[in-house]
Amino acid sequence: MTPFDLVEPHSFEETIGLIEPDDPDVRVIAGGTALMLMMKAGVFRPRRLISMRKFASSLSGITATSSGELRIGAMTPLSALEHSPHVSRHAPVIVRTMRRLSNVRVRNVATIGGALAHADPHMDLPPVLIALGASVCVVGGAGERTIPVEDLLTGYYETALAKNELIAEVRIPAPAAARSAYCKVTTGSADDWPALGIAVTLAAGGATVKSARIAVSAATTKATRLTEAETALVGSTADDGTLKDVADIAAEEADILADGRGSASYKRELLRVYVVRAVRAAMQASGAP
Amino acid sequence: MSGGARTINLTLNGRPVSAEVKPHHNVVEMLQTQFGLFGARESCGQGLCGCCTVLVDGQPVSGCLCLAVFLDGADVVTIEHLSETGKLDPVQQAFVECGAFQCGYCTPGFVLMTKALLRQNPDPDDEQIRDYLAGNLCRCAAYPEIINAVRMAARETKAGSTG
Amino acid sequence: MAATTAPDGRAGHQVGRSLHRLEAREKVSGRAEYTHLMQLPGMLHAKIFRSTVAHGRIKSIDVSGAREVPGVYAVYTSEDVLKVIPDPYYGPAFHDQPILAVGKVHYIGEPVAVVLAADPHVAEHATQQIVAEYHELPAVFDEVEAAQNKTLVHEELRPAGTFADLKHLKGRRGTNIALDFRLRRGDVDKAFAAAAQVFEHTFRTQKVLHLALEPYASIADFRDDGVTIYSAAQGPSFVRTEIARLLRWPENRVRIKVPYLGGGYGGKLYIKMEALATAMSMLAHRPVKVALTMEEQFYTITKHPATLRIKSGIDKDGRIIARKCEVWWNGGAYADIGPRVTQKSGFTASGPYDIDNVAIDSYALYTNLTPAGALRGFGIPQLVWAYESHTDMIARALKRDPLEFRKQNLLRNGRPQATGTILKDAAIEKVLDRIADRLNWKQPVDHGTGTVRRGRGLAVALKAVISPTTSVAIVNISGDGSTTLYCGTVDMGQGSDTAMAQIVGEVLDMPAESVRIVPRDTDVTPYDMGTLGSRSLFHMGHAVRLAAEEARSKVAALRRELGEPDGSNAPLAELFLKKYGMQAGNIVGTGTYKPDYIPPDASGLTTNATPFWMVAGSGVEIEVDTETGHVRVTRLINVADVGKPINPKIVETQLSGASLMQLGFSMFEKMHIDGGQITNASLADYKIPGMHDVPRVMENETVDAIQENGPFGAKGVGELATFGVSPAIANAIDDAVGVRLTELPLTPEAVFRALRAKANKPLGRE
Amino acid sequence: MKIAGEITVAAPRDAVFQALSDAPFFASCIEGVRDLKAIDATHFSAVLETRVAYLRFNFSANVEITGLSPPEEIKAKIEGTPLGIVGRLTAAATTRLIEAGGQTVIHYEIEATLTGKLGSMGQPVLMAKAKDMEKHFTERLLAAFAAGGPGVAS
Repeated sequence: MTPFDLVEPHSFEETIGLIEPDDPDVRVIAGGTALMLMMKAGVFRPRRLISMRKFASSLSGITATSSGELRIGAMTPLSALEHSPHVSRHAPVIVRTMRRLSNVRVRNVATIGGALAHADPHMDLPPVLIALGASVCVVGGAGERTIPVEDLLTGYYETALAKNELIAEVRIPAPAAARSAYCKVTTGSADDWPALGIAVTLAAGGATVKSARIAVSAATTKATRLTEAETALVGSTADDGTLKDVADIAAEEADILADGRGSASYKRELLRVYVVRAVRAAMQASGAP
Repeated sequence: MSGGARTINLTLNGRPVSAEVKPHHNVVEMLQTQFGLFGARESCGQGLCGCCTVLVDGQPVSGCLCLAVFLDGADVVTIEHLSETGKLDPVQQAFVECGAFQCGYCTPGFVLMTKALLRQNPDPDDEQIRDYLAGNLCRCAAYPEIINAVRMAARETKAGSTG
Repeated sequence: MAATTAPDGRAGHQVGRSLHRLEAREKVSGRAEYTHLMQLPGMLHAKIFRSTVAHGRIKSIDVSGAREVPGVYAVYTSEDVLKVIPDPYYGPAFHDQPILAVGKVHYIGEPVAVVLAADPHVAEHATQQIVAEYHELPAVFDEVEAAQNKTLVHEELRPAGTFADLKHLKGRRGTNIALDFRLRRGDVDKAFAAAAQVFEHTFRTQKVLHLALEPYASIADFRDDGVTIYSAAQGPSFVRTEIARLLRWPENRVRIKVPYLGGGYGGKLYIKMEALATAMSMLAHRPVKVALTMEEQFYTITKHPATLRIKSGIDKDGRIIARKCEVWWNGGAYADIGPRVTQKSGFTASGPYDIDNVAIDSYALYTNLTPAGALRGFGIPQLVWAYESHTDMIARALKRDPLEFRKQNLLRNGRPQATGTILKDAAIEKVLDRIADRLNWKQPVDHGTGTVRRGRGLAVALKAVISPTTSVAIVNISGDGSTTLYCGTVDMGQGSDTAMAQIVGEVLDMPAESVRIVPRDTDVTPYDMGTLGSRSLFHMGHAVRLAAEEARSKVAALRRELGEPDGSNAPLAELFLKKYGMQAGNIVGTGTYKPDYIPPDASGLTTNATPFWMVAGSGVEIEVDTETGHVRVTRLINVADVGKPINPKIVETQLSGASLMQLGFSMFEKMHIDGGQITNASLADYKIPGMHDVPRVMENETVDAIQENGPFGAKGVGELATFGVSPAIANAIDDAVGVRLTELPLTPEAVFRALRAKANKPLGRE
Repeated sequence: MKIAGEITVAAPRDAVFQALSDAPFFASCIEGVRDLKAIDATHFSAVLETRVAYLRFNFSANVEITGLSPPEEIKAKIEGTPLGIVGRLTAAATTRLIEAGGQTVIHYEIEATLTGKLGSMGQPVLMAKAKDMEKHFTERLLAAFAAGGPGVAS
């Protein structure tokens, strides 16, 4: 790696002040796992890194509001989500997802805010958060704003964050009887990055699907909601006929890219199959982590 | 000045130490060049193989992806600590008994991961063992023997703590 | 330590003990030494600037940008290398590979220039500042296309003449064919004409990587009177010979020291980083370390991709009466050991079957890709993939039980193999029977209904060991009776140190744990041809046995000289004390082993192709998700004939590990190549098997057998369980869902496409 | 990697050919091209700056028009070297123009090879980037013609 300067401010505000929006070679580092990969590969050679480590504790932690909304500090390591009773109670799909998300060491270091800002389309958490209707609370030079996760992610490694904006918190709304599932589909080894990720959150009234959120990732350049497929599902009982339509619509709707993990046509077939499996898994989700 | 060295203080294998590190140095480099500890070693360089595993404040971390400066104030344990008394740790002993390695390059990582797993979950089932160790790779593929070793270590650790 | 001696002073049998690896303690405590981790005082780090074109003339290399980087010690290109090594080409079969590219580059990733610096970060940064210009030439990547010689990789081929088994290689011009091996037995054309049915299939294998977790590394410390090279090398003796040749020095001025290897699998054979490190140390007058990154391993050496066409004629009784095999081996830009892969695997390309008429044509080809070499099987896994898939396809087409069809045609001891060499001590049928028993073959399979279908498959294989090769060992008993073994076999995880110690212990009646193995150092350890091809236990095992036996006779002579009564069991230390009046002296035994071998004639025939036959097979049970093509291997059975195992526990781990490595090569490992560029050169994108990929049920078995001419009835193990895995799985997929895959790897997409093609709904290529 | 597609422009073929064979106009349709210099009638050099989030890649590129068959076909060869990282981008592009009832259909096919570090690890993201650039190119081209043709637009 090329040498760089490192500054370690003591507050969020100080950090934002240190960002130089016109200099892309100055960058904020949170857990650092993703950024280290870029630096080691030599594709990113920063002049200066601004570490958030010194005040990480003030920005980490998981709380649940009385209504059941989860509020997760941006610097919370993924492993904390994995072991949190709040997450286990209000968003057990996250705990289930964690088991096969990267590995223990990365989960110990990578933060939820850093992971979202990295915006790698292969990551498992973004589609799950989109399906859960999560949003991020962003702080920057222009003040505070809230962005739904589905709007935060704009492309491969690209986000809607302004250069001097940082994610401060992730909010996951109250579940309201929602059922969720995430399917990670690998085509290489079991611990490979997914060729396809698909997350589903449903609210059912009796046997009828009241609302649905479906998000696809990995096969697309960003984690993306499949709104047409959602519409097809809502109001149905998720019967075989409906699910076949949902599968076809999802396969049509998603903008799928080929890569080393599969051709676009194959990944489209995977999506067709797994959107059904994910909906069925969500219908049966017990709420256990 | 850009990239200048700085002094960090940490607890390394139970002893307070300080180290001169530059911001771009990772933990593996620091351990090797400043402390002569070679048990954590860089292989894939991407946090995927686990050869560089160290325990930071009790939690396993990929040393190749962690900047050394971030260890300022941390409690760090490397593989060398486990047999510092001259006696193998029960996890190490179980790896020997089960023949849970061939070339040995990945072994320190697997041993430290097992150590962390058993601290968190003293009685893991096979699926929990696999999940926890799925991020460590062994090209000699001694995986079946490693699972046996973790089971044995769990038994021995429990026996050791209760009796 | 569990080492014990009985009250009568006897240690008892050491051979057959499931002893823990002798170096186990060092490895679990992180203290075992590996070259990649070694440091010498004053050492410089070398970082390599690599070619970005697949084939081209070098127009210019501008290193000024790199030289300006603060902290850079020097930047060198082949111009500098030529000043110290005028003929800088090396290779075990052909002297074709330059230390740094001279005039031309032949593949993307080929070393072109080197930056030296005390700080590896500085050296790495500086390599990025080098700019080379090339005049691009047409490149060829496919082995079958290369055989047409329309695009030539090298203008001239220069054979090395180093190895006894490769003396026949010839210098050539105007061809990409480094070697063509030809075998003709009987009259295939006539037999095909007479056959009731003829089957022909073509198979392909992909480019895969050794991916040792310790990447390639060498450190050279060059002085005027000699050079010491620390290296992760599987063949220190060859490295010494080759470096001495490059330097035009006698061998005794070249010293190769080899610590433990963090995996080898055939990759760390011959010259890898040693010549480059030596040249750099010569130029810099400092010790120089060349330690690659994981990514750089993809630009160093790989397994051979191959295209295999195989044709069989069957008579009305179901006997295979003719077989014709054509194999094209994609050797990449430099031959490395490709010619040996081509020839030695050529011997058994027709499989473990008794076929009177055989024709084999095997071609080693140059292409503009990363060079290919030995990888756990010397080409055999590729061949078995083809012939055991082909055999299964014929059985199914004939509506014969695949097991029965194999048994009808199996080669049995006492019968001539394709080369004409009589099969001996090869438990092919026993291996096959044990796999079938374990699979409960007589019971029909429940293929299942719905979207998950089950199937089973098996495969069995035969390999001739590389021959003729030589091993030398020294056993040294010290004045206190403690014993040291000097042998050049490199322990890279296969447990050879432990097995050799057991052989010494067996002969000298001492606990194996008490035998010290001297670390590999060519100043100390005698010649060995190399740790490769499952040859060590047999060849070095014999050399060690002979050395220990010589020491034992010398001990017996000493007893007689000292007037000890017959059958005396006085401890060795007492003998030395009696002889020298103090704890002093040595008894040294040496052993040299080289088996007989008769080179093949012009028709590829010989009555002595190999000192022993290697036999193994695999059986699998699988599940196929018919909606996605995912295949799950639920049970993997490996059965092998290892003769009489020296260390049963280590043998089992070798079988298990080899089969899991091959499972990766079978199911998903593949180097993706675009325009000659490897596009997945990292562990993030090139996946190897992990914990979750291990089949839930794994069984490993060695059949009751003995290798009559082996040391204590034993023979080699390391490669065995790679042989049958790929075809067993493809055969099981056919069994489960009725589709046949002829190309590796067996990815979910490949299975899915085959299922869709079978259903007449082919999937688009988009 | 292969990139292929087609763009339909509401303009006669001659005008489209004229525009596409005008290097400054062509370059203006590609995001991130600067410092275009004509070396001679068929050789050009330029700097291409590509951004992916906070990552920047600068290529010094040479373009050679290897075939010009008015008004049907333009062939070009592109060679680029990334700055500060070892690598090489080579591409052969073929553009064919087909008349379709007063409109012109532009068929393009680019066979590109990216070698070195970016080629070994960055293909998926750069492939996604190429798709973006393709979209961007189409937009600019169509916008130029919608505004009355390249000459008017500038």
